[in-house]
Amino acid sequence: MDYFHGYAVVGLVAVVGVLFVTVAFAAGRLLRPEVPTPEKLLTYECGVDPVGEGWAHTQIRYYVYSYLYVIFAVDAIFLFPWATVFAAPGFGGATLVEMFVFLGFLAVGLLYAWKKGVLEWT
Amino acid sequence: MNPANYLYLAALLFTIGAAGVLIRRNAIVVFMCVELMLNACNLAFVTFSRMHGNLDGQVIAFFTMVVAAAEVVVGLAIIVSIFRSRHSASVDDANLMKL
Amino acid sequence: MADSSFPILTVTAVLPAVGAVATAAVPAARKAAAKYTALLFSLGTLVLALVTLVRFDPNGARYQFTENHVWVKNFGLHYDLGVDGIGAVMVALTALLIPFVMLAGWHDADPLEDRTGPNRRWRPTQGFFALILMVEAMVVLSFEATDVFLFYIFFEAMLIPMYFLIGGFGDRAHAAGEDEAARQRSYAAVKFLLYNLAGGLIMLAAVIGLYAATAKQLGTGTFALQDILNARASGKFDLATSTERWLFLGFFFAFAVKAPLWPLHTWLPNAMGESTAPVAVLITAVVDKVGTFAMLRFCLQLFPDASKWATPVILVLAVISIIYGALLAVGQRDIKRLIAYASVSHFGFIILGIFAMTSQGQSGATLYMVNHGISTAALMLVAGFLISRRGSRLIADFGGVQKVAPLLAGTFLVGGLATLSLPGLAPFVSEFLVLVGTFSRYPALGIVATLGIVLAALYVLVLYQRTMTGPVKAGVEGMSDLKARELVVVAPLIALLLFLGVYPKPVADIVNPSVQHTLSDVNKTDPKPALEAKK
Amino acid sequence: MTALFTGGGQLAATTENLTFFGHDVWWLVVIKAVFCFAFAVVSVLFSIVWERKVVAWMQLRIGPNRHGPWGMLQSLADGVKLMFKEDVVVKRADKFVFIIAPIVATIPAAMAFAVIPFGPADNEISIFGHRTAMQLTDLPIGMLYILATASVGIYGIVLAGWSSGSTYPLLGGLRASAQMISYEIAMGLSFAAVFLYSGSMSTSTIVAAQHDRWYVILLPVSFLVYIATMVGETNRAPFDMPESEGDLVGGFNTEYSSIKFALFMLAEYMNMVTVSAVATIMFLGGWRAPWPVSTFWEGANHGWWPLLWFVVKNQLLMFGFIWLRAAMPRVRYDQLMKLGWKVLIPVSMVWLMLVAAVRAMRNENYDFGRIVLYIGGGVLALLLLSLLVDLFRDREEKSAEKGGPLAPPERFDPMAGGYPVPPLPGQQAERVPRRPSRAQPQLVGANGPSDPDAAETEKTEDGDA
Amino acid sequence: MSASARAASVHSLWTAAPAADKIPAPHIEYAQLSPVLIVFGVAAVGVLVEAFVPRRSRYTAQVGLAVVGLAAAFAALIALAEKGYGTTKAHIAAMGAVAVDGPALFLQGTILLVALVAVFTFAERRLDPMAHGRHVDSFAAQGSAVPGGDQERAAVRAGFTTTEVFPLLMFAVGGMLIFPAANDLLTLFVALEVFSLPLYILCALARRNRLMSQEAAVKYFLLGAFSSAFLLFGIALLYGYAGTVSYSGIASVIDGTAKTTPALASSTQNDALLLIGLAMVTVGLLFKVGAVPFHMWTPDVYQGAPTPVTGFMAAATKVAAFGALLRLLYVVLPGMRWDWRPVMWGVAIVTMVIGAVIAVTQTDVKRLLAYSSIAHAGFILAGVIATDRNGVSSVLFYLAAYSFVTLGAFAVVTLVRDAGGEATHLSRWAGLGRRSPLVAAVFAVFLLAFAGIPLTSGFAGKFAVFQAAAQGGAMPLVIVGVISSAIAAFFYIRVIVLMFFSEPKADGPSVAVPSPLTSTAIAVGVAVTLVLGLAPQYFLDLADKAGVFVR
Repeated sequence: MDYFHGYAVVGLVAVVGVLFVTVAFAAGRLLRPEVPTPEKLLTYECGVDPVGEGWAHTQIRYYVYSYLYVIFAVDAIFLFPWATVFAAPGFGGATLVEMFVFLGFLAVGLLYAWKKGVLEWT
Repeated sequence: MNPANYLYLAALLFTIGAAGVLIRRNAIVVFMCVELMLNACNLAFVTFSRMHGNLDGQVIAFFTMVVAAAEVVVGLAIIVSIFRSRHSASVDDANLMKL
Repeated sequence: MADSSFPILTVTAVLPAVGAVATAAVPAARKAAAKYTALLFSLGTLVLALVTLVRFDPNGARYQFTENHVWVKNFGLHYDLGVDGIGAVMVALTALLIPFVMLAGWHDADPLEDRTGPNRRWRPTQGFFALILMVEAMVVLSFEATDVFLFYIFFEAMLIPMYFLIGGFGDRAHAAGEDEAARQRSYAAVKFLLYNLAGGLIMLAAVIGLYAATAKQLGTGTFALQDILNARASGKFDLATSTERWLFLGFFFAFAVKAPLWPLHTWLPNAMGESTAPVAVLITAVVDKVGTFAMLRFCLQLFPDASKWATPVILVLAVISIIYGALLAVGQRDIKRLIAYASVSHFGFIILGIFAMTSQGQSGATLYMVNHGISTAALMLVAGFLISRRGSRLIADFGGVQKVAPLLAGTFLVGGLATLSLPGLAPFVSEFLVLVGTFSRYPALGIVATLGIVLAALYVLVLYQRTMTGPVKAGVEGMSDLKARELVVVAPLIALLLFLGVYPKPVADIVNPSVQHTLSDVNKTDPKPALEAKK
Repeated sequence: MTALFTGGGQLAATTENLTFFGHDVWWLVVIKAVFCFAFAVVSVLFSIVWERKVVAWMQLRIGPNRHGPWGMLQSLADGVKLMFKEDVVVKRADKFVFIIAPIVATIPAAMAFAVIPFGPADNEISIFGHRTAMQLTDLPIGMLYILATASVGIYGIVLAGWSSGSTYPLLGGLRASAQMISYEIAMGLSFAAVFLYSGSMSTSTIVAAQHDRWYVILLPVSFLVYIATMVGETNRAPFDMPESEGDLVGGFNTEYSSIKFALFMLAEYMNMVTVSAVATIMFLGGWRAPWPVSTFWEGANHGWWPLLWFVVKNQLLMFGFIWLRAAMPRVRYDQLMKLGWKVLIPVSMVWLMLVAAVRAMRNENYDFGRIVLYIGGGVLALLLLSLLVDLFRDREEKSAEKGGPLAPPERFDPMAGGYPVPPLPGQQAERVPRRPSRAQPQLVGANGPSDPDAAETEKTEDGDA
Repeated sequence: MSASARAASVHSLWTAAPAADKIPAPHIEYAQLSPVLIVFGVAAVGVLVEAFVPRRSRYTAQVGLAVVGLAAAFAALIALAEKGYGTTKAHIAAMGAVAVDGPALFLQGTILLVALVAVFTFAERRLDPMAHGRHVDSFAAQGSAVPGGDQERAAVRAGFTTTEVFPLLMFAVGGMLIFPAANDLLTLFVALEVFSLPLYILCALARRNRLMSQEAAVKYFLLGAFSSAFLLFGIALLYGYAGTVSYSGIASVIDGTAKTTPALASSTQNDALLLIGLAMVTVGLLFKVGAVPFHMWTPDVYQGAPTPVTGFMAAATKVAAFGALLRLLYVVLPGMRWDWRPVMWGVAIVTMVIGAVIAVTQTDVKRLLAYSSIAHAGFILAGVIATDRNGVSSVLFYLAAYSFVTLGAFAVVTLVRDAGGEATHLSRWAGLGRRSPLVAAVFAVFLLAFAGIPLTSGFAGKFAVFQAAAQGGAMPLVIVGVISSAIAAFFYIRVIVLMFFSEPKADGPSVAVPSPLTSTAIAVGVAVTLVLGLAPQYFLDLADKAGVFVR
């Protein structure tokens, strides 16, 4: 079978999706009214005029969590292939222990973050 | 589908990234350009691995992703810290040590 | 002599080094103790050197008291010591001069400022004497080394203490004030260092080249002079002409800088001018001799053909520096610089003698090294006393000294006469030999060189006449005559000058065989008298 | 190294046999693709009504009952209504991203269905005389593909929040991203446990591997973790902070209206369907008939029947969603993060190690491996529950003991922040010093200054006077 | 790529393989990797200590842990060497990922010792004035706090210290241990990042001049990431050329001794892949080495980073990077010698000259040392170019000698302080020799060693590499090197002049009295300088024995 076939089919679904969206947008454009007023075009802040930047209320926490995520997400890169082939004959305790060591490192990282209070929201 | 095309794309991306590093002034953007370069490398790796029919390239791509991730964490941490202390991420403002 | 298992050469070299450490270790407050320690060690060294000289057998093996150990195998570096006649004499000269230098500079390094304040731990006296001893150790080692690399190491290492001596200690009174003096001092020191360092590093390149060559031809690279000479004698080692010439140039450049040969001499006047008289003596009478000595021992022996190839140029340069030095000496207004230029001219003579490639020339040159050492020492030290009394180095500031300080004037005169090599004083013999040696092969150059003597007479006598005779200048009256310490310094030197002047044989006997050896290395023989040469 | 990796080369696809995919004729493929998309959309339309109905019943209301029988066309009507709404793009918005965001959110949500097996991977059914499988296609890395599309969907939300150039959407977007990334880790770990047993990432193979026992029995903890994470991933109650109308008006879609808003709704429900489908495939045996049925009825797993089982399971999970929404209050964001990072991730990590260990033992032919697995599983399940319980308790006591930011200051400041405020619980309003009533002036004289209390009163009086 | 090849590759790529075949489980010789493993283990434990040990006892725990760990790793290393892994039993371990051979062991030993000394300088707490009654080290109280902000003040008041530096150091050391031993390009790259990332962070942690140090970190990071991207792309191209990333594999493909597959036949047709890839990889390594024209980061980073970190970086990074460079050039590319040697010649010459010349104009001690380190990189490159066993051993020796001198020099720099922390501007050093002759003398010794004055380790090393270069037929290189070291000597001497021959300023800096820690570091530096200068024989033999790469 062709290497690309599976993905071609997937692409087909995407195409269908695109079609759907376009149709929807087209229909909407045809049907909906267009009466813009300055008030409408204001961003919504509970009725009062918006003040300041949108970034006003963001904190550094989000960065920290994203850092953590990046580290933990990539472990999947190694975890999934390992998990897939692990059951196959030939892989004994050694690979198991090695993967445990790997997870152990991640766990150490998590513990450190935990103890440092990074995981405490607020 | 000729794999060489992917190589051309990789080279192009890499060049764009390098150019960006050299001409952009915002540390974050520069850093994104670096990431672009790394991903260009990944593309090249995977393509080559397909051309040679062994998996080394793909595995290396994995490792590259991990390294890139670690780099992102460290780099963003540093950049954010300097941004907080001087409210600017422009590499031109970092000039305390020009003599 | 080789029979004695006692490593006298090593001890001779190590003793001053130990002395240096000991001196440096003396607490800051105990200046006198430091001085005496240093003096003691230098005297001990002198004794050892004399023993070496006495027990040296002129008709014995070429190198005696040899010690051979491998130091760093991978570099082909051996700890090979050994002295031929020339070496023995030079070691003796060094060991002889150091005590006088110390005595002369007895108070030069006494700290001015009180011992409180931030500079509490600054201990110039200890430093001064320790450094002098350090220099002595290095110089002695480089006279004794029979391994090219070993020699190079000490040849280079010598610079550091020398540099500190020049830059760290200067005349008390300076026309332009203390800061200016310091500035000029460090300028002179840096100039000294850079010239010699550049020379040395060029030599390093040559040394490495030599190693590569030996490694290529002998399998294992070596620096042992003896091995190389034997290898060449047995034909196993034969440098390509171009290589040999490059290497020769590399070596000679370093030595020419050290023994200031025109046009590489310019550091000498600064160095001698800015440093105190004893240090100046150290430079010109001791350290620079290493350069000329190394020409004899290494340039000629390692690269005979290249030496012959280069001889004409070198001779011309030598003559130029004779005349040039003398001329500038005539023009000087500063006593020390005058003596410096005089030395430049004298070194011209020495190099002339060495490269004349005749036995008279070379033994003359060797003698010249000794005599010049002694005479310059005498003159310079006395000049030093003079200057420290008047607080100025300008000839114009002196006049009629002989009326107020006859003794000082007298010794100054003797030193000066020695410098212009008056018959009856030591330098005359050597200079005569050099000229004879030169005439027998290069008459023209000989004639030109003779002009040097005339000029020498000129600058010495003019100097004496301006400073010592005539009406007593303001500032000179009330100048005290030589003190006991100073007499102790000067008298022996003058005695030595007289003695060697009338009876140079003992030194000549020791030197001549070695000179013959050297010549045979260069496989040159003294030219036959003209008549037979025609046939 | 080369040796190792090429060795791994044969490993890249272990046991799955996907050769029968991709042999369909083109129009069949097209039909299937359209079906996948249609399935997604239809089940969305259905489940919206379904949700509103169920919630209504749970709240003793009737719910939508106007459009169509039992109001079954309600959501369709909503869609049409949204079509007619004006589409506002606010001034501060970044136009391009603002428009692209809902599309980015929608299409990937639909794409996930490409690899969902509705039936066994055999030529089971016949369409217009062509026998084919009830699955569009399958990839050796099918699950990764699903994860990938899901995370691409997140971009839609984040971009929507960012491009609106307004505070609430931005906060919503940030919360959404933070929450989704936090829960994705645990999700991945629970997947890994499944892969350990299936030995493959292809959806069809995973289902096929559950022929004798569903993984929900084998891997209960993973199942629980996945259920938790899937709710978090889809921003559904009780984890619907990103669009909590309580504090952020509408969350990331505050500024959206008309068709774009409709697309977001569509995407959200599609995601629900997708994650339910994934749960079905990974833990509930996919298209397989449930246990009692499968015992006595052979044909249950053949023909068109699997589609039925699949849809049923799927909708049951959807019901779970709805139930959660109706039953549970919205958790605080810190609790949400805490659950994700301090409970789900550690638990699933430990669980994964346990499973791997047992698996290894089984490879070494230890027969008690399974027992260990059951025991460990039970233990861990309990552990998880207990953690969930005290998760909400220790928060309070912590804030109580070491006076966290929530603890009220000891002194009560009646004008805190410049406005008159009532005392918080645990605070004591100070007694406003008053002049004692004139009725008892002699009292002061009577017990005189000896009475400290009285003295106190006097002092305060003097202080005031 | 022929159809059959494609089919084959496709098959191996992702179609089903018979499940029956036995999988070659990776087999790793843990015993032979023990030094690295110990270091990483200790690093992880350090993180745990950071998490669980109460604040007041962290410092002690961390320092003890680091010292013990490094010592243990070194012991393990010695054990390996004793077993003959350096010479007779040298081989490739861990599925071809890591080489256990002479150069690797030698360099790893050097790195470990350097790190041990560096730990001492990291742990120094007597130099800074006590903050709120507590001794503080030279690292920021709290790296995340905004400089000068309330948070930082609070952290200082609370006496926080960033004891994370020790685990970070250990991680960096671990990466450096792998770097010179890496035997395939992937390991090379990973190791590079593993030791770079902690360094980036360490650079940003200075207690004084935090803005400067953050800048240094950003510059270092951006440029470092840039260069490692180049390295990676180079690796990709080499892989594309050879179809493998293992050194020996690539080498055999270059020699043409590898068995040719159709893919290989097509990819080896054009050398562009090979040459460009080689160039890019070399660029990446030269950047770490700090060779011109990839040296721009050096002065800024050296100046901005906390001085102990600078010392560690300057010493250990060079060792590791040169080790990797050597292995790459000697194991992978001997067949390419005639292609890379001319380039290396150019780089070496430019590096020596520019490093020396620019250094003359510097007015800050740390920048001065930075440029001098650039110049030294040039000298070492001269030895690298020799491409024979002599070259390897000479470079090894030079690295060992140089690293300790550098460490000691920077340790001395930490001592000279005034109100604003370290007084690194040269003018402040005027007359130091009068105030505290000992410190000045020690620094002078280091400078002389840098300048390569005989009887110091610098001379021995310089002689070794130049001799190797000369024997390799690179005499011009030697001459350039000699000249530029003359230039370099000038500015070293200038500092000495400043210290000894100029009157001390009234408001001059004071020399802090260090704790035994820094004293030890400096003493070790002096000792190594003199020992390697006076009696280098043993170490030369060691380096010579170690001078063979396993392939």
